[in-house]
Formats: sequence, structure tokens, C-alpha cells
Amino acid sequence: MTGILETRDLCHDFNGLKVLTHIQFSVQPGERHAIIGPNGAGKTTFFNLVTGVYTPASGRILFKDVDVTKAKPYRLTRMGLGRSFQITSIFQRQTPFQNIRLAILSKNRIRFNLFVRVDRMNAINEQTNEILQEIQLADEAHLPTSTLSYGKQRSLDLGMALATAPDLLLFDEPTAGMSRDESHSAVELIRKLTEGKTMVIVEHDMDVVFSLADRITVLHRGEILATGTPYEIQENDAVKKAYLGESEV
Amino acid sequence: APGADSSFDPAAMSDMSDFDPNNFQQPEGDTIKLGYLQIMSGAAAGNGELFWPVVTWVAHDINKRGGIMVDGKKKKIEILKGDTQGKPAAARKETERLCLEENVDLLWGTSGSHTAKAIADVAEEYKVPFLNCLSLSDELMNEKNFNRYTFRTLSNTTQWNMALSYYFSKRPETKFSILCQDYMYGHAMADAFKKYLNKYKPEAEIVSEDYHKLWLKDFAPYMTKIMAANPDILYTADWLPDGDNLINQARSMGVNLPIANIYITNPDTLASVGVEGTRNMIFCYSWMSGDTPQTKAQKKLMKEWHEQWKTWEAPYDSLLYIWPDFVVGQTISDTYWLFDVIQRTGTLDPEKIIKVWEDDVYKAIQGVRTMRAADHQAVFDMYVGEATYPTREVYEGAPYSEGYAGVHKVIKIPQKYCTPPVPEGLKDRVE
Amino acid sequence: MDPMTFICVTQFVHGLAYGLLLFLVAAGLSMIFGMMDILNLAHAYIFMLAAYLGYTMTGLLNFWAALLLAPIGVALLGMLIERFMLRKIHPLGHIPELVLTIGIGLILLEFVKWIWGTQSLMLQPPEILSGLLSIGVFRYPVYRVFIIGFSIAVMILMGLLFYKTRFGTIVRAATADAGMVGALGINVPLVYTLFFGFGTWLAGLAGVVVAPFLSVFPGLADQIGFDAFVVVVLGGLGSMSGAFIAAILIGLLNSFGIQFLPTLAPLLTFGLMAVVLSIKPTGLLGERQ
Amino acid sequence: MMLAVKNLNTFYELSHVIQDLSLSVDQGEIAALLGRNGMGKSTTLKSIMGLARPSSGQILYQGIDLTGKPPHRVAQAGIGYIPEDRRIFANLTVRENLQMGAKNQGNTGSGNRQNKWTIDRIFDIFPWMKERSAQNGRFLSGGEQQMLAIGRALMGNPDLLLVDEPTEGLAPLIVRQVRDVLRDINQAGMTLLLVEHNYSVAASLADRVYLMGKARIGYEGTMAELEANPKIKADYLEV
Amino acid sequence: MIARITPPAWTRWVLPGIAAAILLGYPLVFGTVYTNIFIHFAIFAVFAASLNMLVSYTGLLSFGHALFFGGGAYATALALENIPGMGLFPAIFTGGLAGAAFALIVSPLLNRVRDTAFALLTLALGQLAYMACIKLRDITHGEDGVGGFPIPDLSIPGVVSVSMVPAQNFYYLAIVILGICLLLMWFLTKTPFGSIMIGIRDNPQRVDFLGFNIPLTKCLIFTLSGFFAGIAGSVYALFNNLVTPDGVFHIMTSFTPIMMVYVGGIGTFAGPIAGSGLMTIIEEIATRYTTQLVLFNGILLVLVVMFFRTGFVGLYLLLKQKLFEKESSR
Ligand SMILES: Nc1ncnc2c1ncn2[C@@H]1O[C@H](COP(=O)(O)OP(=O)(O)OP(=O)(O)O)[C@@H](O)[C@H]1O
Ligand SMILES: Nc1ncnc2c1ncn2[C@@H]1O[C@H](COP(=O)(O)OP(=O)(O)OP(=O)(O)O)[C@@H](O)[C@H]1O
Ligand SMILES: [Mg+2]
Ligand SMILES: [Mg+2]
Repeated sequence: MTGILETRDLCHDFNGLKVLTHIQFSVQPGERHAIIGPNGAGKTTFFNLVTGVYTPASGRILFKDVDVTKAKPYRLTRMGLGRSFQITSIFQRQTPFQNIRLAILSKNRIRFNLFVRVDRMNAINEQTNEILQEIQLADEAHLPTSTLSYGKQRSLDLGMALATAPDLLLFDEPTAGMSRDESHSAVELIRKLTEGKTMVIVEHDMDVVFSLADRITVLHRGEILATGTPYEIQENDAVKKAYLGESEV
Repeated sequence: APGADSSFDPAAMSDMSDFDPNNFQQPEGDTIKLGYLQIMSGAAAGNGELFWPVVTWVAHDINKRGGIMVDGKKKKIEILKGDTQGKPAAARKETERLCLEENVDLLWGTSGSHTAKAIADVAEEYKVPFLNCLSLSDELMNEKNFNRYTFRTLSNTTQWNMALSYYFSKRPETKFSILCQDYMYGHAMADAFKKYLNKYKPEAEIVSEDYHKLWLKDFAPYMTKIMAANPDILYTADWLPDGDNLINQARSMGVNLPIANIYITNPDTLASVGVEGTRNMIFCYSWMSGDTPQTKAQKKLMKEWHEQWKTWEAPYDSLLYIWPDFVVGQTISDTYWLFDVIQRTGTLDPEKIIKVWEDDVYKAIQGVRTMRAADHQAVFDMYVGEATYPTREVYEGAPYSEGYAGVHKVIKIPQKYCTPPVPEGLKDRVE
Repeated sequence: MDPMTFICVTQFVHGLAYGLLLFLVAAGLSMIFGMMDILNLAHAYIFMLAAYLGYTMTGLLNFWAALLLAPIGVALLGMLIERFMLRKIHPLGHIPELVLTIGIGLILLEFVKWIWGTQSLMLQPPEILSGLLSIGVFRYPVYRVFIIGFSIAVMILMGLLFYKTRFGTIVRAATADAGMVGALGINVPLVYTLFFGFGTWLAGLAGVVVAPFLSVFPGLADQIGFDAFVVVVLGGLGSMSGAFIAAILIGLLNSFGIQFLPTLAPLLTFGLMAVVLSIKPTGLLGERQ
Repeated sequence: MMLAVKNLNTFYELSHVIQDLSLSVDQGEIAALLGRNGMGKSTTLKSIMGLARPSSGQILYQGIDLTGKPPHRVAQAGIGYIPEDRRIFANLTVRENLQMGAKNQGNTGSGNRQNKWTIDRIFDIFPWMKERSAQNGRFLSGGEQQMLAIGRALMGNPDLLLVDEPTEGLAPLIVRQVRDVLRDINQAGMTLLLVEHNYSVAASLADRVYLMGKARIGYEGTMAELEANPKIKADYLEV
Repeated sequence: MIARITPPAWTRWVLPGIAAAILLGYPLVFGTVYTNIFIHFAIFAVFAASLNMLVSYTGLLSFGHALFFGGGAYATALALENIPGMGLFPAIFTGGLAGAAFALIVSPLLNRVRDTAFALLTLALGQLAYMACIKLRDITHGEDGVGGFPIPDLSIPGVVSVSMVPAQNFYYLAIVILGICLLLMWFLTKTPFGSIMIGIRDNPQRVDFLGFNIPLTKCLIFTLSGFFAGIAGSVYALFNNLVTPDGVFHIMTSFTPIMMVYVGGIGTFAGPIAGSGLMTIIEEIATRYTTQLVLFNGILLVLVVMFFRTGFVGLYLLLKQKLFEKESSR
């Protein structure tokens, strides 16, 4: 059985700087998969290749058995791929409601509608409010987004990825920069929202990784060092050496 | 004068010693209002500046004489400015304002045929006579665009090129290069030149023909191309700043061809290429102030103006205004004609003015002019002048030109050789 | 020499001279854009102001004094503009800068009209730079040779300044990361002001050099300003060597276009630009948008 | 007291990143500022450096008020800075990067050390730089960039050095080397304010620690006191 | 809880009603000159609003908007000159379509660049149009332009036929058409598509990841903006009965709406309209009493950028807020 997302011999470089080499990666439907690895290992780059931001130097990417190696982000989103960003990527000048509504419009395939006032589209507004409830932003729905706390902004970023109702979700360090409480509730939120969905998460916080992931891939200097269950990874010597580290420096 | 309905009387000119273009005294009370439409703002504001002494000179002179008797009353001339910005839309708006709010009696203008067209349209709409003494496109007065309220006293494209072609038919040169600006006007001038050169001098040959973009920076590639074609004469219709740059760069490259043109008359420009650089240049205009032939009126005007010029302040103290030459002299003469017509009409009723002016034969400062009734195009003798070394002092105490070879040989091209046919559709406008 | 070769060689030199003149005009614009990320729409007007100053100073003193003083004059003006206007609005993004510099340009236009009037002014090159230079069968105006030499000298000077002096190092570092340069103890705002002054100084040089070449009149900025933008866009935003190559390409395309494709000549530059930009939106050597 | 920060508040647009923060650094010591991601450690350093603009509070350095001063004034007062993202000038060579930092090279400065840092001394401690002095910054590896950033800061001969995560992303061997360099320069008389995620590096260097919770200082004490208090350590650092 | 007093429904119509009455009565009160000034203002309000769709709503600074304005103006003028019996509304629609078509043609190129490069590329395209217009003399009559074409009557067969030559009649036509354009553009900002535009301005990458095809969306925005600019150009052509390259393709024709947007207040819908009004008034005063129009514009731009960054509309809001605060603090 092939995975929902697969890469075959994926390679990428930036003007000769090799960042990823021959990545064979596969996620099964329903799986919660974590990618870990040192800074600069190529995790974000991997996400950027998979989501169509960059076109890979060589290799292929399959999403739902369709070759999407050269597909643009909007196509992938329409095919059911959602993504949150390492650096929060939301519409700062607008309200959370407007943020989510844009995602809901996309989900409903409303793209070139010039004939109806958007605030009179009741179905859209209802769906938007539902998502806002889910990500616990209903109270702040009409405040300027830039005034929200960092954690709430991260939730909004997540919410937008979710609102397009994706089959596969990619999270790039969703809890980075969150306080312990915020991080905790973010993990709960992710767990709740991705119930029964497929997801891939990049995260440096091992607590988060071990509490969310079924399987873990370790990336190191652009190569896959190991893949396995959380337990296998924790016990893997190479991983310990390259990433998890011994207790002493 | 025999044959003429009226003539300019130099003896009647008033003492102009108190005339100052920077400080024109507008008359009070019931006046004849003249709308002066020109470019007064932006990069081309020089146009509006250039003709201000022209209209104010004439108005000052007439006002000092007591004004003009119209509708049983002596009225003086008041001048109201309208800034066209060089844009038809703005010209239209300003003309409308002058006609409706200021109730001007007459309109005067303007540089740029497309702007003149906009003014002419408004003039027709509000029935205000419009003296067009500055735009030369043939099309302005053709069947399509003609209107009864517009009179053109400037020679049109055809008149100019007929005159030049006729002049060359009497000369030995046979090889011509053409270099004009790459737009409607440049092409129209070149086409007319080719047409009439072919008519008057079939053996002449156009050895190269080029059109450069407006406001060209570097003429060198064209010069190389032209020199390779080895012509006897370079024909150009360029105006500022292209004309200036053309002659300057040509001379600096050692290209000493005679240049036949109508606009490279700025004394600053000519002085900058010096006597050697200007020698052999050929000018064509309906007003020429070289050695011959000048009327008495013209000599008097030239002298009077030049005397006053010495007292003017900036910007009118520059060399550009030293003599009322070419286009300046021409428009002074035309403006006097306009008011002569008004005087003879004795009223400001536009219909009556049209009646008097149509088919009017007037002995103007420079010579006899006839306003063709059919197309309101003035016809007259043209002049071609060659720049040569000064042969003698033209005016007492003042050499005609300093630092450059002036027009010292003027050839008159009789009216019959440079009068264009009346446009087909207008022939039976007047029986 | 066969006439065709003669023509081609001559046109080549014409193209070179014209291209280098364009480069001289565009250099300051490109530099200020490259380092400070400011598109200075007043550049051409500052250039025009310098041409007028050059005209007057040549009359009062001589051409060489004008070449020395007029650019310093406009550089001071540029520094004032940077210090009291652009610096204040730079954090607000590009649109205010563009609008402001248009406004400054319009004011400068009225200023030169007010001081020098609206008529065309002609300036003769100094004695030593007038006349023709003869090399074999070629006779070429000394002033055009001067333009070629002067522009190349300016280009070399800029190269030295950028790569061989501490000021240059600081400037290049500030292009990459102005904040960090400040954290190393260097007064970046001051460097920016000086640098803007340097850019306008270049515009000033171009203005004085152009004065004996083209008649000086209030339309001069419009006449040449747009070409400077074309050079900057075509060369790649902010790339000095790109601007250099683009300027020479435009010059050559111009002179050979006039010789061989006269009816299309005015559109060739646009054609080149359209082709380059549709293949490489960042211009010939540009790296960023 | 060499550096005293009192009741500092800093905003990024509308988010209140530093709230009423106070800390101090004594002459000759290494003070560490620790805390989890996004707590505002880097912003604290940036606020001191003048790279972020505090909305209120005071920064006193050797009695001089540096609050709200532009970065170059802060640097000229004798404070050096190594940013967390290194901020090497990618378009400059290694040598030019070092030259950019050069300050107080002569003996005229009022510094308390005889030995001024010069390019040659930097080359002595990082010999690889000498060989690659003409190479562009953009082609250096992360570790090399980190060392260059240290060298560049030393070239300014600061009295106080703000160091933001100097060992981030470095291989263990290099981490050890960097740690030793920092210790050496401290022993030579330079005062350090260190932000570090790598607890063991911080522990082996610091005399005193500040622990940062969200936007504020939550704990202050000597390194030894912190070692003795595992609960606090876990709360703030999750080690 | 405090009961909110809802004003009766009819009050919602009071202000628009007064505005409509003023608009209706305007030409009767003020006469031809001021009527024409108003038409000029309205044309540029629509032109500037069409630019505002790019500048304020999509975050793209176009320096070559004259391309679409001129395209529309020439299309209408040429259609009326060459097609006998061309109706009034088809002629205006042709102008809009031409503007849209020009925008559609250049959009693949424009889609490749952002920010300043976008501004410069549009500048170049605008200049190209200007030069091409002068060069294609056979069609465009060069710098003389297309003028004197017949202005069709406004006729609904069997019902009415009104001549559009008198200024008053034309005024009503222009006000209705331009008013509809403004209304449509305003409505557009309220539709889902409007939300997407704003999204592209604020964070194009995220919009891409939400599943919207940005190039296609931008293409549609250009086309719509071009359409409205084209309509403005078309009304301009009918108004002046003359279009020339200097009048509609000149670089100042591109700069004017930018100034209007900025002077009026960038980022607002009312900005360009207020800006057009303000600049029309200034132009009127400057040309009437001085010859310093250019200087006035220059000083205005510098002052606005340096001291009233939010433009006229921003100033108005600020004043309103100040007054309101005073009132509430009493
Ligand atoms: N656009 C780019 N141009 C050049 N190099 C790049 C670019 N983007 C990333 N890199 C380099 O590629 C390498 C991998 O970067 P990437 O962002 O994928 O790392 P990462 O695994 O996500 O790290 P982190 O945990 O810090 O987020 C790094 O060395 C980085 O400097
Ligand atoms: N330029 C910026 N604009 C807006 N917010 C910012 C900016 N830089 C940082 N922040 C936010 O300010 C908060 C504090 O950031 P800071 O970089 O100071 O944290 P830190 O403690 O250094 O974290 P880390 O350990 O990850 O380096 C974070 O929430 C961050 O997202
Ligand atoms: Mg990453
Ligand atoms: Mg940090």
C-alpha cells in the first residue's frame, strides 16, 4: 500500500548548497508522523518542497498517488493539503474572523464571486464561526489580529490550515515560541482537531513530539537518519548522537 | 495701398517708450477682451512667455492711441490669460471659462495643432472669433475641421514647403536628406516637401530620409547615416529643443551641411554654433528681416522694439527677444491685422467680423495678406533667407547679429508659387 | 576602408558614447536604489538642476570649476532631502517615497524655471574639449571622447570606492544588514545621508557633463529621466554592473537601430526590455525584486 | 554595577514582548539570561543594543543613560553584540566582515586591557579564518559563521559583550571551542551577558542567572543556587 | 443592558437623498464651466478609484495606469469615428472592454514582478503605449489625436432621443455612468473577491496556501481595474470629443491618479474620490490665479507625505474623532 504522501529520491540544493539528498519518505493515511532533526537539517525546506513553494532539483513527490512534483501551493491545497507555518503567517491587519473566512471561502470554492456581499453569505459566516469556536478564538473574533497574544496567533495559523478541511496537515513547529501553558493547550488542540486525520509535524519540543507522534523520522544534514516509533528513536544511538544528545556536551 | 482694403500705418504707431511686457497696464472699464491662450505652466511654459510681449505690445500701442471704436464707443484692449498646459483638455476648459465667465470677445493662440483644434471647437460653440497665428497643420482648416470662427494667419505646412521647394528649383543642389521628428507634424512636413520638390524640381533626389523620436538626445547616429548618403542639403522641420541639439551636435561633429529649416532661429542656438556654423543655413518664413526686402513699417517696428528691448527685465532681457524676428514679428503683424479688422467692422458682433475678414486684403507690416474666404487661410508671399556673413550694418549703430551669420540674403517667393489650393469640400462654401 | 566598415565602427563608437552617458545619468539612481531601496523619482530633476548650475558656473568661472562645484551643490541638496524628508518616511514603505520624490521633482522643475527662465540655454564645451580628434580616417568630436573617458573613469572610481575603502565596505554591509552595521558602532543614518549625497553628486556630474551636449531647458529632466529608469530596470534593480551593461546595450542598439532599422529604432529599447523582463523579471543582473 | 536595566517595556507593534524587566550585570562577571523559546531574551538584548525600541524603562551603562539611543551610540559606548542569527554580511569577505567590527584599534581607548583585539589576534584563535579571509560570508557553514560573528564582535574591543545563543546549531566539538573562547575573553577582563539554550554551556560559564518566563524575569540567583533548585529549573527550562 | 435606539429606516435615505438632490441641481445652479469641472472631477475620481483597486486593495503600485485609461479613450473615439451609427452605450462599453483587454494582455508580464519592479514595469508599459500611439499614425492620427467624432444621442428607440452635446445633458449621463462605476467598485470590495484582494495585499503566500490561484486572481483584478479605467477614459473621450497621446497616454496621466489616491488617503475607498476633488479644486485655483500649477502640485505632495500621511480622508477621520471625543468627554 502506498502512502498518502510519498517522496522518491527527493533532492534539493540552493545554488549548489545541498540541503536534501535522496529523501524517501512516506506517510500512511491516518498516521501522525513527526520529523525531527537539528537546525538547518532541511525540515522546513522539505515542507517547502512538498507544499510546492520550491520545485525540487530532482526526485518526485506523490500526494494521493498523483504526481505533484511541480504543482503550485494553491493546487495542493485544493487537493487537500493543509499547512501551518514555522513563522506565523496570518493576515495581521484583519480580524481572526476575516482570516478564517478567507479559508472557508476557499473550502467552498468561492473564488471569483463578484455578485454577493460576503457579509451576507450566511453559510460562510456560520462555518467561520464554527472554526473560531473550535480554535477557541470566538471571543476575539472581531479584534485586530495583531493585538492577539502569540499563542492565539499560532492557533489562528492552525485554524486557517484546518478550515480548508485538508486530508493531510503539515505543521512546522506549531508550538515554537509558546509558553508552557499555551504549548500544552496547543498540543491538545492539535490532537483534537486532527482526530482521524493524517498529519506530519516538525517540532523541536520532544514532549510534544512524543505525545503526538505515532512515528518519527529523523533528518540530519539533508538525509534520513532513522525512522521508527518514538521508542525506537529514543533508543537509537545515531539519533542520540546527532540530535537528542547525551546529557553532557 | 492699391488693391488692399486697408494697411498698417507706421506713422500712426504710438510712442512705445513706456511699454514693459513685465508690467502690462490692463485698461479699466468697458474693454475689448482678448483671450490669450498658451502653455503657461510646466516644462513648456516658455511658449506662453514668448508671445506675451507680442499681444501686450499691440494692445499697448492701440490703447495708447485711445483704443478702437466699436459699437459707437472707443474701447481699449484687455488681455486675459488662459493656461492650456499644452493639453487639449485643459485648453478646452480654459477656453470655455474665458468665453463663458470672462465673456471674451476674441481668442488668440496657440502652439500645438491639437490644442488649437480644441480651442477652435469651443470658439465655434460659443461663436467667438479665434485668431490662430501659431499652429500650422493643414488639417486644421480642411473640410472636416474648418469652422467659421477660426482664422489662420500663419502659413500652413503646404505653403512652407511650396516656398522652399520653389526656392530650391532655382538652385543647383539636387541631393537632399530629410531628418524630421517622428510624429504627425514631422511626417506631414516631410511629405509636403517631397511632394512639392518633385513638382518644382523633378530632377531632385532624396538620398536619405529619417525620422527621429521627439526630444532626441543623441543625433550622432543620424549624422553618420546622413553623411554616408552624401547630400547637398539637409532638410529638417525640427523645433525646440531638437532643432537646437540637431545643429549643435551636427556642427560639433564636423557636419557643415547647409540645413534648410523653419524653426532653428533662436539667437542663443545660432550664436552657440558661431558664424561658420550658421553660414549656409536656409530659413523659410513669411516674415523675414534680413537685408531685403523690408517694408518701411517693418523697419520701424524692428527698430522701435529693439530700442525698447534694452530696457526690459528678465525674462524679456534675453537674446531671444532682441529683434521681433520670425515667429515674433509674424504674430505682431497678425495681431495688428486682427484689430484692424475689428476697427473696420466697428462692432464686436462675430458674424460681422467674419464678414469683414473673409476675402480681406490687408497690407500688413511685412506685405500684402489675403484672407481666403473659403478656408480662412491667409495667403501671401513667402521668404527664404540664407545665412551669410554680415555684408553691411542693417540698422544704424547696431549690427544685425553678433556671433553668428545672420539672414543677409532674402529671396521673395511670390504668392502664386506658394499658395495651396482650397480644400475640395470648401470650394463652394463662398460663392 | 570600405564604407560599411567605416559606418559600423563609427556607429559603434556613437553607441558607446551614448550608452556611457546614460550610465552616468543612471548610476546614482541605481546605486541609491540598490543600497537604500529608495526609488528616487527626483533624480532626473536633480540632474537637470546640476545642468543649469553647470551652465551658470561655466559662465562665471569655467567648465572645470563647474564640474567640481555644481555636483557638490546638488549633493548638499540631496543630503538635506535625505536627512529631513526621506529618513522620516522610509519606514513607511515605497509608496510615500515615490510620491514624495515626485513632489520634490516638480518643485525643482519650478525652481529652475524661476531662476533660469524657460528658454533653452546653450553651453559650449571648453576649448580643450571642442573640435575634432583625428585617428586615421576617423574624425571624432573630442567632447564625445571626453564623455566616454569620463564615464569610464567614474565607473572605476565607484568600483574603487566600493571595494577598496572602508566607506565602501560599510555601504555594502549596510545593503545586506543595516541594523547589524549599526550594532557594530557605525552611524548608519549618517552613512545613508552621505551615500544619498554621493548618489546625487553623481547625478550632478552627469548634469554638468550633459550641459554642453544637449541644450539645457526645463524639459531636460523628462527628456533623459525616463531612459535612466529603463537602464536601472533593464540592468537589474540595484545592480551597478547590470546598469553599466544595460546602458551600453541600449546605446549600441540605438545607434545600430538608427542605421539599419530606422522605423523601429525608437521601439527597440522597449523591445529589449520586454524580452529581458519576460525571461528574467529581475533584469539582466538583478537578484531581487 | 556595569549595566543596569530598570523596568523595561518593549513592544513589537501591538504585542508586549518585554514587560517591566529589570536586570543588572556586574563588572567582570558572566551573567546568563535563560528561558524557553519566544520568552523575549533576544528582544531584551536588542532593546539594550538599541535595535528594538523600548517604550519605557531605563538602561544605564556605567552610569550613562543609553535608553532609546541608536545602536551605533550604544556600540560606541563600549557594548558589543553577537546576534542569535549571526547576521554575517553575506556579500562581504571574511576579512571585510572582521574589518566592519574594528573599533578602538589604537591604544587611545580607555579600555582596561593592554591587549587590543586585532585581526591577527582573531586569526590566532581561529586559524581557519586566515586561510579563507578572501571568501564571501555566504559560503561559510553555520559554525564558521558563528565564529566569525564572535571575531567581529571582539574586533570592536567592547567592555561588555551581549551574546545571543552562541552555540546554536554547532557541532559538539565546536561548541566546546566556543565555550572556551568565551571563558578566555571573560578571564581577560570582558564582561558577558549570555543568552543560551544549551544549559550545560550556560551552567559551565555563568556566575549568575536570570530565568525568563513569558516577557518577564521570573527568577534571579547565582548559578549554584539554581543548580540546587530543580523545580525552578524544570519550570523555566524544562531540562 | 442599555436599549439601543435604532433610527427609523427612512433616515438611512436622508443623506443619499440630499446628495442626489445636490447632484441633480448642480448644473442648473452653477452653469457650464462648473458643470464641466465637475465632470472632469468625476472622470478622474473613477480613474483614481480604478487605480486604487490595485494600490490600496491589492497592494500593487501601478505607474502606467494611463495605458488603460488611454486604451479606453482611444477605443471609444476610434469606434465612433470609424463605425457609422455606433450607439452611445456600445461606444462607452467598447472603451471599458478595451481597457480590460489591455490589462488582460499585459497581466502575464505584470504577474511576474512585485513591488518596485512592478511600478517600473508598468511605467515602461505606459510609455510604450504613448510611443506606439504616436507611431501608429495611420490609426491614431499621431499627436493630433482622434477628434471631432460624432457624439451619438442618448436614444432608446421609440422613447427618447437626447443630444449629448449640451454640457448639462452630458453631465447627467456622465454622473450616472461614473456613479455606477464607483458603486460597482465599492461593491466589489465587499464581495468574497474583495476579501481575496485584500488577502493578496497583506500576505500573498498565505493566500496561495489557502488554495487561491494568485496569478489568475491578479489577472482578474487587473482586468476589472482596466475596465473601469477604460470607462473613465471613454467618458473623457466623449467629454472632450478629442483624445490625444499627450492627453491620455502621457506619464502625467499615470501620475495624476496616484497623487489623487495618496492625497485623498491611501487604503480607503473614499480616498481617490476626495483626492480627485481636492486636486481638481487646486488645479482650478492655480490655473485661474497663477501659472504655478506644477509648483502647487509639488508642494501639495510633499506636504501630504510629510505631514498628513493618511491623506484627506485620514484628516477628516481624525477631526471627527477629535470632535467626537470632546463631545463625549463633556
Ligand atoms: N532560500 C534559501 N537559500 C539558501 N539557503 C537556504 C535557503 N533556505 C534554507 N537554506 C539553507 O538550507 C538549510 C536547511 O534549512 P531549513 O530551513 O530546511 O532547516 P530546518 O531543518 O527547518 O531548520 P530549523 O530547525 O532551524 O527550522 C540551512 O542550512 C539553510 O541555511
Ligand atoms: N520582529 C518581530 N516582530 C514581531 N514579533 C516579534 C519580532 N521578533 C520577535 N517577536 C516575538 O517576540 C517574542 C519574543 O521574541 P524573542 O526573539 O525575544 O524570544 P527569545 O526568548 O529570544 O526566543 P528564542 O529562544 O526562540 O530565541 C516572541 O513571541 C516573538 O515571536
Ligand atoms: Mg525550520
Ligand atoms: Mg532568541
